[in-house]
Amino acid sequence: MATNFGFSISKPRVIDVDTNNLKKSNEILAALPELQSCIGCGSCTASCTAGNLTSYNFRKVHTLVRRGEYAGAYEEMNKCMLCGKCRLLCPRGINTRRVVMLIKKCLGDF
Amino acid sequence: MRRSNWEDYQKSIADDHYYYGRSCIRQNFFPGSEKAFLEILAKELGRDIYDDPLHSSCTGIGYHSDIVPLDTIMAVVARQFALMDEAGYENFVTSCITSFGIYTEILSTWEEFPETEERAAKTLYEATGRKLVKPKNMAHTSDVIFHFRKQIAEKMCRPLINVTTGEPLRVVEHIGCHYAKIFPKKGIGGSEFPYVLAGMIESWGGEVVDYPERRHCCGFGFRNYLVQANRGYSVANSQKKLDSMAPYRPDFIVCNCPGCSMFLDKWQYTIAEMEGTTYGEGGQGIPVLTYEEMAGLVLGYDPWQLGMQMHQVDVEPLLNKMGVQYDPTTKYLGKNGKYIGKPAAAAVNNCNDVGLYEIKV
Amino acid sequence: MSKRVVVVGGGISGMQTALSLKSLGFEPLILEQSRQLGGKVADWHLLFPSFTPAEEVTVPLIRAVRQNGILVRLGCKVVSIESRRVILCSGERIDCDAVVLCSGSTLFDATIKEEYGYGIYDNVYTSADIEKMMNNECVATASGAAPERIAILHCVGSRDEKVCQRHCSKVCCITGVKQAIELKKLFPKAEIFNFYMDIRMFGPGYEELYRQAQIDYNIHFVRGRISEASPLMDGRVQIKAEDTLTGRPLRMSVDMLVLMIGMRANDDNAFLSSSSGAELAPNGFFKSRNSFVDNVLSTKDGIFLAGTVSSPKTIGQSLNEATTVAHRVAEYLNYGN
Amino acid sequence: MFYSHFCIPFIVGTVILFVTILYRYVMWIADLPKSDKRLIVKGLFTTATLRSIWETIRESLLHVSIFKRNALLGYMHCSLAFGWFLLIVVGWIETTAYMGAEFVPLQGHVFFRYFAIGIDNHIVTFDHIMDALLLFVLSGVALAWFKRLKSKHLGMRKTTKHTIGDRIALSFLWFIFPTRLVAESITAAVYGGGGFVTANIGAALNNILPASLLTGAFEPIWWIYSCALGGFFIAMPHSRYMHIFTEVPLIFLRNYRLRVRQSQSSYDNFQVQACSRCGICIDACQLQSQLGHNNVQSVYFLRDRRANSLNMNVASDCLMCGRCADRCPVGIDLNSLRLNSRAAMRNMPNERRYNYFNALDRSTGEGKVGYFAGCMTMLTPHTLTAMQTIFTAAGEDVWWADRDGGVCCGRPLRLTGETDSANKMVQYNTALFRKHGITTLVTSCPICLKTFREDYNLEGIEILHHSQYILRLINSGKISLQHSDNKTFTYHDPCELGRGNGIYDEPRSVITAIGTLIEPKHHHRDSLCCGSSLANTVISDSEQITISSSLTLELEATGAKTLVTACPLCKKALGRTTQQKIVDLSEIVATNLNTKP
Repeated sequence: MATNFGFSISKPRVIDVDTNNLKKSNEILAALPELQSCIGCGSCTASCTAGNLTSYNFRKVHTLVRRGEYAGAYEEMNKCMLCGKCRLLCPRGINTRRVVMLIKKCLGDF
Repeated sequence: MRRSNWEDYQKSIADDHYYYGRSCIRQNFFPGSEKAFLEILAKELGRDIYDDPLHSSCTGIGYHSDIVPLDTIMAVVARQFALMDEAGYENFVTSCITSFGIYTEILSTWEEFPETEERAAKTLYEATGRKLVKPKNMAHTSDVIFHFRKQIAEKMCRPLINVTTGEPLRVVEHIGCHYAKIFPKKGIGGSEFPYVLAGMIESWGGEVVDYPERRHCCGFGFRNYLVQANRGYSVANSQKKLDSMAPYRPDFIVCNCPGCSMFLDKWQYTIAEMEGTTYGEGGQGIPVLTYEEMAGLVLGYDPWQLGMQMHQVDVEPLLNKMGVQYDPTTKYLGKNGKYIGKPAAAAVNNCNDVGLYEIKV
Repeated sequence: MSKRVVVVGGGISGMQTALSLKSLGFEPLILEQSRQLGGKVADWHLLFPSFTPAEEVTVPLIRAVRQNGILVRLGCKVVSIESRRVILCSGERIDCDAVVLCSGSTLFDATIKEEYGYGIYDNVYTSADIEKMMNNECVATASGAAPERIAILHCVGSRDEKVCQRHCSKVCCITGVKQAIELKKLFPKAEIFNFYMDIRMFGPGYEELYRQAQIDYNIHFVRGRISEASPLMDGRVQIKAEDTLTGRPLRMSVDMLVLMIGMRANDDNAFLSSSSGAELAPNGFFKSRNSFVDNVLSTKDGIFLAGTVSSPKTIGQSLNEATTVAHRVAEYLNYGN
Repeated sequence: MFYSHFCIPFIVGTVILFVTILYRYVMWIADLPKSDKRLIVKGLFTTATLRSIWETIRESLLHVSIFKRNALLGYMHCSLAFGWFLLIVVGWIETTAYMGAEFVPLQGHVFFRYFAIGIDNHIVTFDHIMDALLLFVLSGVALAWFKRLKSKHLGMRKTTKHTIGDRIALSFLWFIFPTRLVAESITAAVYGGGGFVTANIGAALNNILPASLLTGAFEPIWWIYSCALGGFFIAMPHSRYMHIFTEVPLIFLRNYRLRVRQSQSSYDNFQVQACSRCGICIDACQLQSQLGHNNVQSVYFLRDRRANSLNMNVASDCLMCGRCADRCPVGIDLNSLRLNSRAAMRNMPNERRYNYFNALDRSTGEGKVGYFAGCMTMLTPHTLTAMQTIFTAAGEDVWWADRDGGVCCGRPLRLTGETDSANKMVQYNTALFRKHGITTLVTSCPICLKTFREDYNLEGIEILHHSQYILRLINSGKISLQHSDNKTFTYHDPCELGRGNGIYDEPRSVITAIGTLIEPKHHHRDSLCCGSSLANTVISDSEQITISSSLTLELEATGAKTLVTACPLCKKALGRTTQQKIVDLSEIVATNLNTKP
């Protein structure tokens, strides 16, 4: 088995909502329903202190988490310095720092 | 499924006098199919079809792989059309979906941008002294079979029915992307619900299986297959389709594109070898047929004459279901009775292990 | 004798136009091609953003039309409009002093977007279907079960070059939000996903409703247009889209797929335009003389426009135009000539 | 002679109380970190001990701090604590006066009236004094009852809620003094004697009730009194009344310079248990007054922490504005305790985090003065340009640490409890400051300032808030400002700058150098929080606005033309709720600079 043909079969990039386990995502949304109101404007990411230094994209990561894509989300959230600039800019008034902490909590930390 | 909407997409298909354009992939991997097509048309249906030894590859693979420039391929296509005219035909039928896409694309380009047609005609004349005459009718060979599906049904001796259960065979149809996804109006049934193969299956007693990834590409993708590093992406596409159709337990897959037939067939072997996944009943793979092979079987042709021994996935389980009489000992014998060699044993060509095919030269 | 104004169409715009004309002393005549008054609003269940029952709009208007003795002719299809004359399909000619076109628009035929499988797969519905189901109190999947996951697709037949509907139908975004909330109320356990290209919440209370849908009803909004729907063995529908905000393709199976169909121009507009000389806009709707002070005037004198005949509009906007058009007709008939 | 069976409950209670408390204190002290123990030993024979004694009298007995805040509440606490203390002391003197040097067991002092029945040479003065003291204490009990019913009349919007331990102890406590009054009165009725209160009540009882009843009630009422005392003593260590004793060692330890640490330590026990639940912190809390959040204030935080039932929500729902800590009569280090609670819940050591700091240096410019704008200042670019103008006017060479984006100071993470992560930022920034050889570090952000001062080891680098720095430039003549009385300003003290860093006067001096300063209703140590504090991760956006609005109303009510603050976060928060011009201190300086000749 596993003959080597000099390439490997690509894994799908699709977000499969059917097979993703949405339990943690639902927990996060239940704890902070306002997260659903994100309109993807990107203010948070544009202003992000960590995003200025790395590829960290808060908007994208929390959106993926909401879809049940948890892989790597915890590690990404650990790049955040919780400085709170994003919260000052969010046009939907989302408590972004709480989002970071919730995701860290549900996906690994404390 | 209520598929009546295919009727919105009708196209005119010439009734007789065809100029035949062969397919690079089909004639190499499924040579029996092209032969069967010519036979069905000439002998069964009594139509005039001309198989011109002068015509060449359309160079579509090169074009889609960014090797052949647009002007070059236009000149090549112009030459095919000139040959057709010289042979006295005006209905062009092509065996290859890539070619079909190329011809429709170029004809459409010439229509939208007449200066490109002028340029192609000029190049053709300067290079070969030939004169460009565009075909009156352009069709894919599957369109032609679709056109005659009822006549074929009348002559049918083996409908697409499981002889043991009496149930219709469950058939997955796969349409080549370039058949209707580029110009939906140029394909029977359009791009979303193409009817060209489904029509044949329904006319011949089978049941079409719709499944979620029906529209998905087989993964050939030209560049994606040709470059080894990208090949995993190519396989992944076939895998996605196979994974999606597997729960529907199809008896076989039928394609109108030679590339798709090849990849859906051969990638089953690759997936089995690389990941150990096999599809179909008992993990014997899902046989992949060309529509010519399907028509040939329906008309009672010998499977080995149809070239079905060239498949990666063994077709015997399907032949058994259909009640096709075949001689296992002649599977790997060529036209002149000479042993043509056989594939090494693999999960998807299980019939090989039986030892029936140990041919003495 | 007071002047006769023919009002083509007996929907809410037509009725309000006739009422306003009557109060200004004219003699309006409503020509309605169907067998009843009320137009499309009559088929609707609750209206955005206040969840007001649609009959609270239609019933008082119909009653007022009757009480004011306005002439109504049902089952009358207008085939031609000439100057001061309307010709019906029966061949009958009706002379008049002015014509107000209130013939509305047509709901986009979702079967044209065949990739969504409307009319092919059982569990694909349009927004209009959902309203009917709501009216009949029988919202359920084709098998009669309560849906557990619903996808709502915005912009079906709007802003889509592929079906030659380049315009925005204006009301579908908020309808998508409204129906999502209604469905969530009916099926609290269902997950609801709205797939959108843009969310256009232009009206008062719309943005608030949108936020409410997100925060209070936990409706998921995914920015990305569904590219195709396919059937699953159990009759459910698998949909594919790109979650453009994450740049990843997304796939899910749903119990119901609801298509927010847009408004397109009536096919009749073509011959009504050619016979009358009132021009059409490129999208097939009647062209207003301008978008500002003369927006209820067609490009032809004596022919006026109100409601969605000139572009997609909300009920409120249509009714406002109906009131306005009566005054412009009065101006025209009293001083214009 | 000083024994009767009814004394048993009291004796048992007393023994249990002292054993329990002694055991606890010994354990807590034994568990103290070594460095803390050394501090105690070092401090023991210094004036700190004397200061502690004086403070104990002032605070633990007289409750001077509460008196200052609220006289009635102060009187309540004072009457109970000091009154009881005097009862014990005077009672002891009384016994001594009767018995001389003879040993009298504890119950002999406490129940002296009982045992004094047979004693000759009655000293009436003591009876009167003791009655007066009892009355004093009873007035406190009455106030306490009254406070339960109507806390508003004691100047408090809210009063504290009780735990079960509290309820039991409280019930006993409320019984103690009334039963003592009744017991002594009945004793007076049956056996005569008593002071001006008990004697009169005794006489009255004699008139109303039959003598047999009084005689029969005599022994039981002393039992009840003893039981109340014993019960209270047993319940006390498990109730909030543990504070009565704990406040005393806390005062000593604090004066020996013990401090609450980043992570929890044994010293926290003294802090946590010293809370008397007076509820003053509730009144100070804007989350209570503006948002109606109950159950999260310091008193409840300490209650939950004491009971080991603290949850993340209570720990997190605090602005850490410091208004409660500033008012706390016991001087409990509330913010630090809350921080180390959060750290206990959230801190996650993870070496791989923030490895993107490696070799990062986006700083620009060169100079001995380093300017660290802070993340938030990036959102108030007027402050940045104003600082640039000021630096240029003063002719200072400045090294800009983070103009093109830098690493956060770490305070926000520390505020949420992620101490280890915060320390990564401390290490990074410290190394950066050292690398560029600055000697002065100026920041516009009080949040950064706080952590630079408290958590960074920046020896050799002077750390200044820009208000301090600007004042220096003015005083040294490096810049001069145009003054006009017509320019009116009001100033909002940012929490982290004022209560957090004790900087009140410098910003005001800068403002008065430009124009007239009108103070808002709450100012200096009493100033309000803007509501956007990074310390709170619970309240919503609209709640932040509610808090901010109440503050801007006060600022606008001053009638000043310009609202000034000295924190980018406060500026952002206030800007949301005011139509008036809100500026950073640096901006008014930059716009009012005298151009140099």
